[in-house]
Amino acid sequence: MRDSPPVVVRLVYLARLREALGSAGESLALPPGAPARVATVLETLRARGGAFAAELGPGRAVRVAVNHAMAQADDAVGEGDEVALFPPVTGG
Amino acid sequence: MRDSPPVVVRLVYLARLREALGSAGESLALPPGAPARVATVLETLRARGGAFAAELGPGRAVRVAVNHAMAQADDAVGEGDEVALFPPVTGG
Amino acid sequence: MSPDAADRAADVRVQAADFDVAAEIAALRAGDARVGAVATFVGTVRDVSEGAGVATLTLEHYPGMTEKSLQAIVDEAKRRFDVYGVRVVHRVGELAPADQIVLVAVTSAHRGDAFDACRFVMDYLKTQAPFWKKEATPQGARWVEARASDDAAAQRWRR
Amino acid sequence: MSPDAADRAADVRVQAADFDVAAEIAALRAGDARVGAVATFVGTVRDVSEGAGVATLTLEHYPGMTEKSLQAIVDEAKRRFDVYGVRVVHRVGELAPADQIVLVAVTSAHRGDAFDACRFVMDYLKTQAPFWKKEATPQGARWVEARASDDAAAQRWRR
Repeated sequence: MRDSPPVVVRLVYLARLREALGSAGESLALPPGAPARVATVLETLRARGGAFAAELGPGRAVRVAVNHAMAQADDAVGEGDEVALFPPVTGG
Repeated sequence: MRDSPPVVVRLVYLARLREALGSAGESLALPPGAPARVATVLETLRARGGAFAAELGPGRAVRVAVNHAMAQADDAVGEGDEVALFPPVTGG
Repeated sequence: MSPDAADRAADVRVQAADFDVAAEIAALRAGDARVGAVATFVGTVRDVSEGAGVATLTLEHYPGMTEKSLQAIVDEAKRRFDVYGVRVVHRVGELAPADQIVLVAVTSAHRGDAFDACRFVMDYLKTQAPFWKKEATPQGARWVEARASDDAAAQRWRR
Repeated sequence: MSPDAADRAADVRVQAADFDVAAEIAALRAGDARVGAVATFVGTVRDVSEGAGVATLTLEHYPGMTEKSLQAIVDEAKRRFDVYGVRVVHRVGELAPADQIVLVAVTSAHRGDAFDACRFVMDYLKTQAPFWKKEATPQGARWVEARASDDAAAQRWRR
Protein backbone atom coordinates (compact mmCIF):
# COMPACT_ATOMS: atom_id res chain seq x y z
CA MET A 1 0.00 0.00 0.00
CA ARG A 2 1.46 3.38 -1.00
CA ASP A 3 1.33 6.50 1.14
CA SER A 4 -1.40 8.94 0.10
CA PRO A 5 0.00 12.15 -1.45
CA PRO A 6 0.66 14.99 1.00
CA VAL A 7 -2.09 17.55 1.65
CA VAL A 8 -1.24 20.84 -0.04
CA VAL A 9 -2.80 24.05 1.26
CA ARG A 10 -2.66 27.63 -0.04
CA LEU A 11 -1.30 29.97 2.61
CA VAL A 12 -2.20 33.67 2.80
CA TYR A 13 -0.22 36.06 5.03
CA LEU A 14 -1.87 39.36 5.93
CA ALA A 15 -1.04 42.73 7.48
CA ARG A 16 1.91 42.79 9.90
CA LEU A 17 2.54 39.09 9.31
CA ARG A 18 2.83 39.58 5.54
CA GLU A 19 5.43 42.29 6.12
CA ALA A 20 7.36 40.32 8.75
CA LEU A 21 7.48 37.16 6.62
CA GLY A 22 8.21 39.10 3.45
CA SER A 23 5.55 37.15 1.55
CA ALA A 24 1.84 37.44 0.73
CA GLY A 25 1.45 33.66 0.61
CA GLU A 26 2.64 30.35 -0.77
CA SER A 27 1.67 26.73 -1.31
CA LEU A 28 2.59 24.40 1.53
CA ALA A 29 2.77 20.61 1.48
CA LEU A 30 1.93 19.23 4.92
CA PRO A 31 3.85 16.23 6.32
CA PRO A 32 2.14 12.91 5.53
CA GLY A 33 0.83 10.72 8.29
CA ALA A 34 -1.34 12.28 10.98
CA PRO A 35 -4.57 14.07 9.93
CA ALA A 36 -3.74 17.65 8.94
CA ARG A 37 -4.97 20.36 11.29
CA VAL A 38 -4.41 24.09 11.69
CA ALA A 39 -1.77 23.22 14.30
CA THR A 40 0.05 21.11 11.70
CA VAL A 41 0.34 24.13 9.43
CA LEU A 42 1.75 26.30 12.21
CA GLU A 43 4.21 23.63 13.36
CA THR A 44 5.44 23.05 9.82
CA LEU A 45 6.10 26.74 9.34
CA ARG A 46 7.73 27.23 12.74
CA ALA A 47 10.14 24.38 11.93
CA ARG A 48 11.66 26.60 9.24
CA GLY A 49 13.13 28.83 11.95
CA GLY A 50 13.95 32.50 11.26
CA ALA A 51 11.07 34.92 10.90
CA PHE A 52 8.58 32.03 10.80
CA ALA A 53 9.66 30.72 14.19
CA ALA A 54 9.72 34.24 15.61
CA GLU A 55 6.36 35.38 14.26
CA LEU A 56 4.43 32.16 14.87
CA GLY A 57 6.16 31.16 18.10
CA PRO A 58 4.86 31.03 21.67
CA GLY A 59 3.47 34.29 22.97
CA ARG A 60 2.70 35.67 19.51
CA ALA A 61 -0.99 36.18 18.84
CA VAL A 62 -1.76 34.62 15.45
CA ARG A 63 -5.26 34.18 14.08
CA VAL A 64 -6.10 31.60 11.43
CA ALA A 65 -8.95 31.43 8.92
CA VAL A 66 -9.61 28.31 6.85
CA ASN A 67 -11.52 28.98 3.66
CA HIS A 68 -12.50 32.44 4.98
CA ALA A 69 -13.86 31.24 8.34
CA MET A 70 -12.08 31.81 11.65
CA ALA A 71 -10.49 28.53 12.79
CA GLN A 72 -8.92 27.01 15.90
CA ALA A 73 -5.71 24.99 16.31
CA ASP A 74 -7.40 21.59 16.14
CA ASP A 75 -9.67 22.33 13.15
CA ALA A 76 -8.94 20.08 10.18
CA VAL A 77 -7.41 21.36 6.95
CA GLY A 78 -7.73 19.54 3.62
CA GLU A 79 -6.33 19.50 0.13
CA GLY A 80 -6.58 22.90 -1.59
CA ASP A 81 -7.85 24.76 1.48
CA GLU A 82 -7.02 28.45 1.76
CA VAL A 83 -5.38 28.94 5.14
CA ALA A 84 -4.86 32.59 6.14
CA LEU A 85 -2.56 33.66 8.97
CA PHE A 86 -2.88 37.14 10.45
CA PRO A 87 -2.58 39.20 13.63
CA PRO A 88 -5.63 39.99 15.78
CA VAL A 89 -7.93 42.27 13.78
CA THR A 90 -8.08 46.02 14.41
CA GLY A 91 -10.81 47.38 12.11
CA GLY A 92 -13.91 49.37 12.99
CA MET B 1 -51.47 89.61 64.49
CA ARG B 2 -53.07 89.25 61.07
CA ASP B 3 -52.84 86.12 58.91
CA SER B 4 -50.30 86.40 56.10
CA PRO B 5 -51.95 86.62 52.68
CA PRO B 6 -52.55 83.29 50.92
CA VAL B 7 -49.89 81.91 48.58
CA VAL B 8 -51.04 82.26 44.95
CA VAL B 9 -49.54 79.97 42.31
CA ARG B 10 -49.96 79.89 38.54
CA LEU B 11 -51.25 76.51 37.39
CA VAL B 12 -50.51 75.07 33.94
CA TYR B 13 -52.43 72.03 32.65
CA LEU B 14 -50.90 70.10 29.77
CA ALA B 15 -51.78 67.42 27.22
CA ARG B 16 -54.57 64.99 28.23
CA LEU B 17 -55.03 66.83 31.53
CA ARG B 18 -55.64 70.15 29.75
CA GLU B 19 -58.33 68.52 27.64
CA ALA B 20 -59.94 66.67 30.55
CA LEU B 21 -60.06 69.78 32.75
CA GLY B 22 -61.14 72.02 29.88
CA SER B 23 -58.49 74.60 30.81
CA ALA B 24 -54.88 75.46 30.00
CA GLY B 25 -54.30 76.94 33.43
CA GLU B 26 -55.42 79.33 36.14
CA SER B 27 -54.31 81.20 39.25
CA LEU B 28 -54.88 79.34 42.50
CA ALA B 29 -54.86 80.73 46.04
CA LEU B 30 -53.74 78.06 48.47
CA PRO B 31 -55.38 77.73 51.88
CA PRO B 32 -53.58 79.74 54.57
CA GLY B 33 -51.93 78.05 57.52
CA ALA B 34 -49.67 75.08 56.85
CA PRO B 35 -46.63 75.56 54.56
CA ALA B 36 -47.70 75.15 50.95
CA ARG B 37 -46.46 72.04 49.16
CA VAL B 38 -47.16 70.30 45.86
CA ALA B 39 -49.54 68.06 47.77
CA THR B 40 -51.45 71.16 48.98
CA VAL B 41 -52.06 72.17 45.37
CA LEU B 42 -53.37 68.73 44.43
CA GLU B 43 -55.60 68.49 47.52
CA THR B 44 -57.05 71.95 46.90
CA LEU B 45 -57.91 71.04 43.31
CA ARG B 46 -59.34 67.61 44.19
CA ALA B 47 -61.64 69.25 46.74
CA ARG B 48 -63.46 70.89 43.84
CA GLY B 49 -64.85 67.49 42.83
CA GLY B 50 -65.93 66.78 39.25
CA ALA B 51 -63.19 66.43 36.62
CA PHE B 52 -60.58 67.67 39.11
CA ALA B 53 -61.35 64.93 41.60
CA ALA B 54 -61.49 62.32 38.83
CA GLU B 55 -58.30 63.35 37.02
CA LEU B 56 -56.16 64.02 40.09
CA GLY B 57 -57.60 61.27 42.30
CA PRO B 58 -56.03 58.07 43.59
CA GLY B 59 -54.74 55.74 40.91
CA ARG B 60 -54.27 58.52 38.36
CA ALA B 61 -50.67 59.15 37.34
CA VAL B 62 -50.07 62.90 37.56
CA ARG B 63 -46.67 64.51 37.22
CA VAL B 64 -45.90 67.95 38.63
CA ALA B 65 -43.23 70.49 37.68
CA VAL B 66 -42.55 73.58 39.81
CA ASN B 67 -40.90 76.41 37.90
CA HIS B 68 -40.02 73.99 35.08
CA ALA B 69 -38.36 71.35 37.28
CA MET B 70 -39.92 67.99 38.07
CA ALA B 71 -41.25 68.00 41.65
CA GLN B 72 -42.50 65.56 44.29
CA ALA B 73 -45.57 65.75 46.55
CA ASP B 74 -43.73 67.20 49.54
CA ASP B 75 -41.73 69.82 47.61
CA ALA B 76 -42.55 73.38 48.72
CA VAL B 77 -44.38 75.86 46.49
CA GLY B 78 -44.21 79.62 46.97
CA GLU B 79 -45.86 82.84 45.90
CA GLY B 80 -45.91 83.21 42.12
CA ASP B 81 -44.52 79.75 41.36
CA GLU B 82 -45.52 78.14 38.08
CA VAL B 83 -46.92 74.72 38.92
CA ALA B 84 -47.56 72.48 35.93
CA LEU B 85 -49.69 69.33 36.09
CA PHE B 86 -49.45 66.74 33.35
CA PRO B 87 -49.63 63.01 32.57
CA PRO B 88 -46.46 60.88 32.37
CA VAL B 89 -44.45 62.05 29.38
CA THR B 90 -44.44 60.13 26.08
CA GLY B 91 -41.96 61.89 23.80
CA GLY B 92 -38.92 60.54 22.02
CA MET C 1 -21.87 84.79 25.11
CA SER C 2 -18.88 82.76 26.30
CA PRO C 3 -17.65 79.88 24.16
CA ASP C 4 -18.97 77.48 26.78
CA ALA C 5 -22.41 79.07 26.70
CA ALA C 6 -22.38 78.93 22.90
CA ASP C 7 -21.52 75.23 23.09
CA ARG C 8 -24.31 74.50 25.48
CA ALA C 9 -26.81 76.60 23.55
CA ALA C 10 -26.32 74.28 20.60
CA ASP C 11 -26.84 71.10 22.64
CA VAL C 12 -30.63 70.97 22.45
CA ARG C 13 -33.27 72.19 20.03
CA VAL C 14 -37.05 71.87 19.94
CA GLN C 15 -38.52 72.62 16.55
CA ALA C 16 -41.37 71.88 14.15
CA ALA C 17 -39.01 71.50 11.19
CA ASP C 18 -37.41 68.23 10.14
CA PHE C 19 -33.67 67.68 10.70
CA ASP C 20 -30.83 66.25 8.60
CA VAL C 21 -28.93 63.54 10.48
CA ALA C 22 -25.72 63.91 8.47
CA ALA C 23 -25.69 67.71 8.90
CA GLU C 24 -26.29 67.41 12.65
CA ILE C 25 -23.47 64.90 13.03
CA ALA C 26 -21.14 67.08 10.95
CA ALA C 27 -21.95 70.14 13.10
CA LEU C 28 -21.46 68.15 16.30
CA ARG C 29 -18.11 66.76 15.13
CA ALA C 30 -17.05 70.16 13.77
CA GLY C 31 -13.85 68.70 12.38
CA ASP C 32 -12.69 67.63 15.85
CA ALA C 33 -10.18 64.85 15.10
CA ARG C 34 -10.12 63.74 18.73
CA VAL C 35 -13.47 62.09 17.93
CA GLY C 36 -13.26 58.36 17.18
CA ALA C 37 -16.88 57.36 17.76
CA VAL C 38 -20.27 58.84 16.90
CA ALA C 39 -23.39 57.13 18.26
CA THR C 40 -26.71 58.33 16.93
CA PHE C 41 -30.33 57.52 17.63
CA VAL C 42 -33.30 58.61 15.53
CA GLY C 43 -36.86 57.95 16.68
CA THR C 44 -39.47 57.79 13.93
CA VAL C 45 -43.27 57.70 13.67
CA ARG C 46 -44.65 54.16 13.37
CA ASP C 47 -47.78 53.64 11.31
CA VAL C 48 -49.27 51.21 13.82
CA SER C 49 -49.67 51.72 17.58
CA GLU C 50 -51.40 49.32 19.97
CA GLY C 51 -52.86 47.54 16.94
CA ALA C 52 -54.48 50.62 15.37
CA GLY C 53 -53.37 52.47 12.25
CA VAL C 54 -51.86 55.90 12.83
CA ALA C 55 -52.68 58.67 10.35
CA THR C 56 -50.90 61.51 12.14
CA LEU C 57 -49.00 61.98 15.37
CA THR C 58 -49.12 65.33 17.16
CA LEU C 59 -46.40 66.19 19.63
CA GLU C 60 -47.23 68.68 22.36
CA HIS C 61 -44.59 70.01 24.74
CA TYR C 62 -44.24 72.42 27.66
CA PRO C 63 -42.49 75.52 26.31
CA GLY C 64 -40.11 76.95 28.86
CA MET C 65 -39.48 73.64 30.56
CA THR C 66 -38.65 71.54 27.51
CA GLU C 67 -35.23 72.95 26.65
CA LYS C 68 -34.22 73.17 30.32
CA SER C 69 -35.18 69.57 30.86
CA LEU C 70 -33.28 68.37 27.79
CA GLN C 71 -30.23 70.44 28.75
CA ALA C 72 -30.25 68.92 32.24
CA ILE C 73 -30.26 65.43 30.71
CA VAL C 74 -27.40 66.35 28.36
CA ASP C 75 -25.40 67.87 31.24
CA GLU C 76 -25.87 64.70 33.28
CA ALA C 77 -24.74 62.57 30.32
CA LYS C 78 -21.61 64.71 29.97
CA ARG C 79 -20.96 64.32 33.68
CA ARG C 80 -21.34 60.54 33.67
CA PHE C 81 -19.62 59.62 30.42
CA ASP C 82 -16.38 60.54 28.70
CA VAL C 83 -17.90 62.33 25.72
CA TYR C 84 -17.05 65.42 23.69
CA GLY C 85 -20.43 66.53 22.35
CA VAL C 86 -24.09 65.66 22.82
CA ARG C 87 -26.88 66.97 20.62
CA VAL C 88 -30.63 66.52 21.00
CA VAL C 89 -33.17 67.70 18.44
CA HIS C 90 -36.85 67.00 19.18
CA ARG C 91 -39.70 67.90 16.87
CA VAL C 92 -43.13 69.17 17.94
CA GLY C 93 -46.38 69.62 16.07
CA GLU C 94 -48.09 67.31 13.60
CA LEU C 95 -46.06 64.46 12.07
CA ALA C 96 -46.87 61.65 9.63
CA PRO C 97 -45.85 57.97 9.71
CA ALA C 98 -42.12 57.49 8.90
CA ASP C 99 -41.35 61.11 9.90
CA GLN C 100 -38.38 61.71 12.17
CA ILE C 101 -39.29 62.66 15.76
CA VAL C 102 -36.07 62.89 17.72
CA LEU C 103 -32.31 62.83 17.21
CA VAL C 104 -29.68 62.12 19.84
CA ALA C 105 -26.06 62.23 18.66
CA VAL C 106 -22.97 61.78 20.82
CA THR C 107 -19.27 62.06 20.00
CA SER C 108 -16.51 60.45 22.03
CA ALA C 109 -12.99 59.08 21.66
CA HIS C 110 -14.33 55.54 22.13
CA ARG C 111 -17.49 53.69 21.26
CA GLY C 112 -18.41 52.50 24.75
CA ASP C 113 -18.98 55.99 26.11
CA ALA C 114 -20.69 57.12 22.90
CA PHE C 115 -23.19 54.23 23.01
CA ASP C 116 -23.79 54.57 26.76
CA ALA C 117 -24.36 58.32 26.66
CA CYS C 118 -26.68 58.10 23.65
CA ARG C 119 -28.81 55.44 25.30
CA PHE C 120 -28.79 57.27 28.63
CA VAL C 121 -30.11 60.45 27.01
CA MET C 122 -32.89 58.57 25.22
CA ASP C 123 -33.91 56.64 28.35
CA TYR C 124 -34.11 59.84 30.42
CA LEU C 125 -35.76 61.84 27.67
CA LYS C 126 -38.49 59.18 27.50
CA THR C 127 -39.37 59.65 31.18
CA GLN C 128 -38.24 63.20 32.07
CA ALA C 129 -38.72 65.54 29.11
CA PRO C 130 -42.17 67.15 28.83
CA PHE C 131 -43.43 65.86 25.49
CA TRP C 132 -46.76 64.15 24.86
CA LYS C 133 -47.93 62.25 21.80
CA LYS C 134 -51.48 62.27 20.50
CA GLU C 135 -52.36 59.85 17.72
CA ALA C 136 -55.05 60.29 15.10
CA THR C 137 -56.40 56.83 14.21
CA PRO C 138 -59.46 55.65 12.26
CA GLN C 139 -61.10 55.15 15.70
CA GLY C 140 -60.43 58.77 16.65
CA ALA C 141 -57.72 60.72 18.44
CA ARG C 142 -56.07 59.40 21.58
CA TRP C 143 -53.19 60.33 23.86
CA VAL C 144 -50.39 57.79 23.88
CA GLU C 145 -50.01 56.09 27.27
CA ALA C 146 -46.65 56.03 29.03
CA ARG C 147 -45.00 52.61 29.06
CA ALA C 148 -43.73 50.84 32.17
CA SER C 149 -40.77 49.59 30.09
CA ASP C 150 -39.61 53.19 29.69
CA ASP C 151 -39.61 53.71 33.45
CA ALA C 152 -37.65 50.48 33.83
CA ALA C 153 -35.11 51.58 31.21
CA ALA C 154 -34.48 54.88 33.01
CA GLN C 155 -34.35 53.10 36.36
CA ARG C 156 -31.40 50.99 35.19
CA TRP C 157 -29.22 54.11 35.17
CA ARG C 158 -29.97 55.12 38.79
CA ARG C 159 -27.05 55.19 41.14
CA MET D 1 -31.86 36.75 -7.20
CA SER D 2 -34.63 36.24 -4.68
CA PRO D 3 -35.90 39.26 -2.72
CA ASP D 4 -34.25 37.79 0.38
CA ALA D 5 -30.92 37.47 -1.37
CA ALA D 6 -31.24 41.04 -2.62
CA ASP D 7 -31.92 42.20 0.93
CA ARG D 8 -28.90 40.39 2.28
CA ALA D 9 -26.67 41.58 -0.56
CA ALA D 10 -27.27 45.15 0.60
CA ASP D 11 -26.43 44.41 4.24
CA VAL D 12 -22.65 44.84 4.03
CA ARG D 13 -20.28 46.77 1.83
CA VAL D 14 -16.48 47.17 1.82
CA GLN D 15 -15.30 50.15 -0.17
CA ALA D 16 -12.61 52.78 -0.54
CA ALA D 17 -15.17 55.57 -1.06
CA ASP D 18 -16.67 57.63 1.73
CA PHE D 19 -20.34 57.12 2.71
CA ASP D 20 -23.25 59.44 3.51
CA VAL D 21 -24.87 58.57 6.84
CA ALA D 22 -28.24 60.13 6.02
CA ALA D 23 -28.42 58.38 2.63
CA GLU D 24 -27.52 55.03 4.19
CA ILE D 25 -30.19 55.44 6.87
CA ALA D 26 -32.78 56.46 4.27
CA ALA D 27 -31.96 53.43 2.12
CA LEU D 28 -32.12 51.11 5.14
CA ARG D 29 -35.46 52.54 6.28
CA ALA D 30 -36.78 52.52 2.70
CA GLY D 31 -39.99 54.18 3.80
CA ASP D 32 -40.86 51.28 6.11
CA ALA D 33 -43.25 52.85 8.62
CA ARG D 34 -43.01 49.86 10.96
CA VAL D 35 -39.65 51.37 11.95
CA GLY D 36 -39.70 53.38 15.18
CA ALA D 37 -36.01 53.38 16.06
CA VAL D 38 -32.77 53.82 14.11
CA ALA D 39 -29.47 53.31 15.97
CA THR D 40 -26.32 54.30 14.13
CA PHE D 41 -22.63 54.12 14.87
CA VAL D 42 -19.88 55.84 12.90
CA GLY D 43 -16.21 55.17 13.65
CA THR D 44 -13.81 57.93 12.64
CA VAL D 45 -10.05 58.41 12.36
CA ARG D 46 -8.52 60.04 15.45
CA ASP D 47 -5.51 62.30 14.99
CA VAL D 48 -3.75 60.88 18.02
CA SER D 49 -3.10 57.22 18.85
CA GLU D 50 -1.07 55.94 21.80
CA GLY D 51 0.25 59.45 22.29
CA ALA D 52 1.58 59.92 18.75
CA GLY D 53 0.16 62.10 16.00
CA VAL D 54 -1.46 60.26 13.11
CA ALA D 55 -0.97 61.62 9.60
CA THR D 56 -2.75 58.86 7.70
CA LEU D 57 -4.42 55.57 8.55
CA THR D 58 -4.34 52.73 6.04
CA LEU D 59 -6.92 49.97 6.32
CA GLU D 60 -6.02 46.58 4.91
CA HIS D 61 -8.53 43.75 4.70
CA TYR D 62 -8.79 40.15 3.51
CA PRO D 63 -10.79 40.23 0.28
CA GLY D 64 -13.02 37.21 0.03
CA MET D 65 -13.37 36.77 3.77
CA THR D 66 -14.32 40.32 4.70
CA GLU D 67 -17.86 40.44 3.33
CA LYS D 68 -18.62 36.88 4.49
CA SER D 69 -17.42 37.72 7.97
CA LEU D 70 -19.47 40.93 8.16
CA GLN D 71 -22.54 39.15 6.80
CA ALA D 72 -22.20 36.42 9.43
CA ILE D 73 -22.13 39.09 12.14
CA VAL D 74 -25.19 40.82 10.66
CA ASP D 75 -27.05 37.49 10.41
CA GLU D 76 -26.28 36.75 14.06
CA ALA D 77 -27.53 40.21 15.07
CA LYS D 78 -30.77 39.60 13.18
CA ARG D 79 -31.15 36.24 14.91
CA ARG D 80 -30.56 37.64 18.41
CA PHE D 81 -32.46 40.91 18.23
CA ASP D 82 -35.86 42.02 17.00
CA VAL D 83 -34.66 44.23 14.16
CA TYR D 84 -35.81 44.98 10.62
CA GLY D 85 -32.60 46.01 8.87
CA VAL D 86 -28.87 46.06 9.57
CA ARG D 87 -26.32 47.78 7.37
CA VAL D 88 -22.53 47.78 7.66
CA VAL D 89 -20.25 49.87 5.46
CA HIS D 90 -16.50 49.61 6.11
CA ARG D 91 -13.88 51.58 4.24
CA VAL D 92 -10.44 50.31 3.18
CA GLY D 93 -7.35 52.07 1.85
CA GLU D 94 -5.73 55.28 3.02
CA LEU D 95 -7.73 57.62 5.28
CA ALA D 96 -6.96 60.94 6.99
CA PRO D 97 -7.78 62.13 10.53
CA ALA D 98 -11.52 62.87 10.95
CA ASP D 99 -12.40 60.61 8.01
CA GLN D 100 -15.23 58.13 8.45
CA ILE D 101 -14.10 54.48 8.77
CA VAL D 102 -17.18 52.40 9.48
CA LEU D 103 -20.95 52.72 9.62
CA VAL D 104 -23.34 50.39 11.41
CA ALA D 105 -27.04 51.25 11.15
CA VAL D 106 -29.95 49.26 12.57
CA THR D 107 -33.71 49.72 12.28
CA SER D 108 -36.23 48.27 14.70
CA ALA D 109 -39.68 48.93 16.11
CA HIS D 110 -38.15 49.85 19.48
CA ARG D 111 -34.95 51.49 20.67
CA GLY D 112 -33.73 48.70 22.95
CA ASP D 113 -33.24 46.20 20.13
CA ALA D 114 -31.83 48.87 17.80
CA PHE D 115 -29.19 49.93 20.36
CA ASP D 116 -28.32 46.34 21.33
CA ALA D 117 -27.95 45.11 17.75
CA CYS D 118 -25.85 48.13 16.72
CA ARG D 119 -23.47 47.66 19.63
CA PHE D 120 -23.34 43.88 19.12
CA VAL D 121 -22.31 44.31 15.47
CA MET D 122 -19.58 46.82 16.39
CA ASP D 123 -18.23 44.63 19.21
CA TYR D 124 -18.04 41.56 16.95
CA LEU D 125 -16.69 43.49 14.00
CA LYS D 126 -13.85 44.74 16.21
CA THR D 127 -12.73 41.19 17.01
CA GLN D 128 -13.97 39.03 14.10
CA ALA D 129 -13.84 40.99 10.83
CA PRO D 130 -10.49 40.83 8.99
CA PHE D 131 -9.42 44.47 8.91
CA TRP D 132 -6.07 45.84 10.04
CA LYS D 133 -5.04 49.43 10.65
CA LYS D 134 -1.60 50.82 9.91
CA GLU D 135 -0.81 54.32 11.12
CA ALA D 136 1.66 56.75 9.59
CA THR D 137 3.12 58.89 12.40
CA PRO D 138 6.08 61.28 12.61
CA GLN D 139 7.98 58.34 14.16
CA GLY D 140 7.22 56.12 11.18
CA ALA D 141 4.55 53.61 10.18
CA ARG D 142 3.21 51.06 12.63
CA TRP D 143 0.46 48.47 12.79
CA VAL D 144 -2.21 49.21 15.37
CA GLU D 145 -2.24 46.63 18.19
CA ALA D 146 -5.46 44.84 19.11
CA ARG D 147 -6.93 45.96 22.43
CA ALA D 148 -7.89 43.64 25.25
CA SER D 149 -10.90 45.86 25.91
CA ASP D 150 -12.28 44.90 22.49
CA ASP D 151 -12.03 41.20 23.34
CA ALA D 152 -13.79 41.91 26.63
CA ALA D 153 -16.57 43.82 24.86
CA ALA D 154 -17.23 40.94 22.47
CA GLN D 155 -17.03 38.45 25.34
CA ARG D 156 -19.93 40.14 27.11
CA TRP D 157 -22.29 38.93 24.35
CA ARG D 158 -21.31 35.24 24.63
CA ARG D 159 -24.08 32.85 25.60
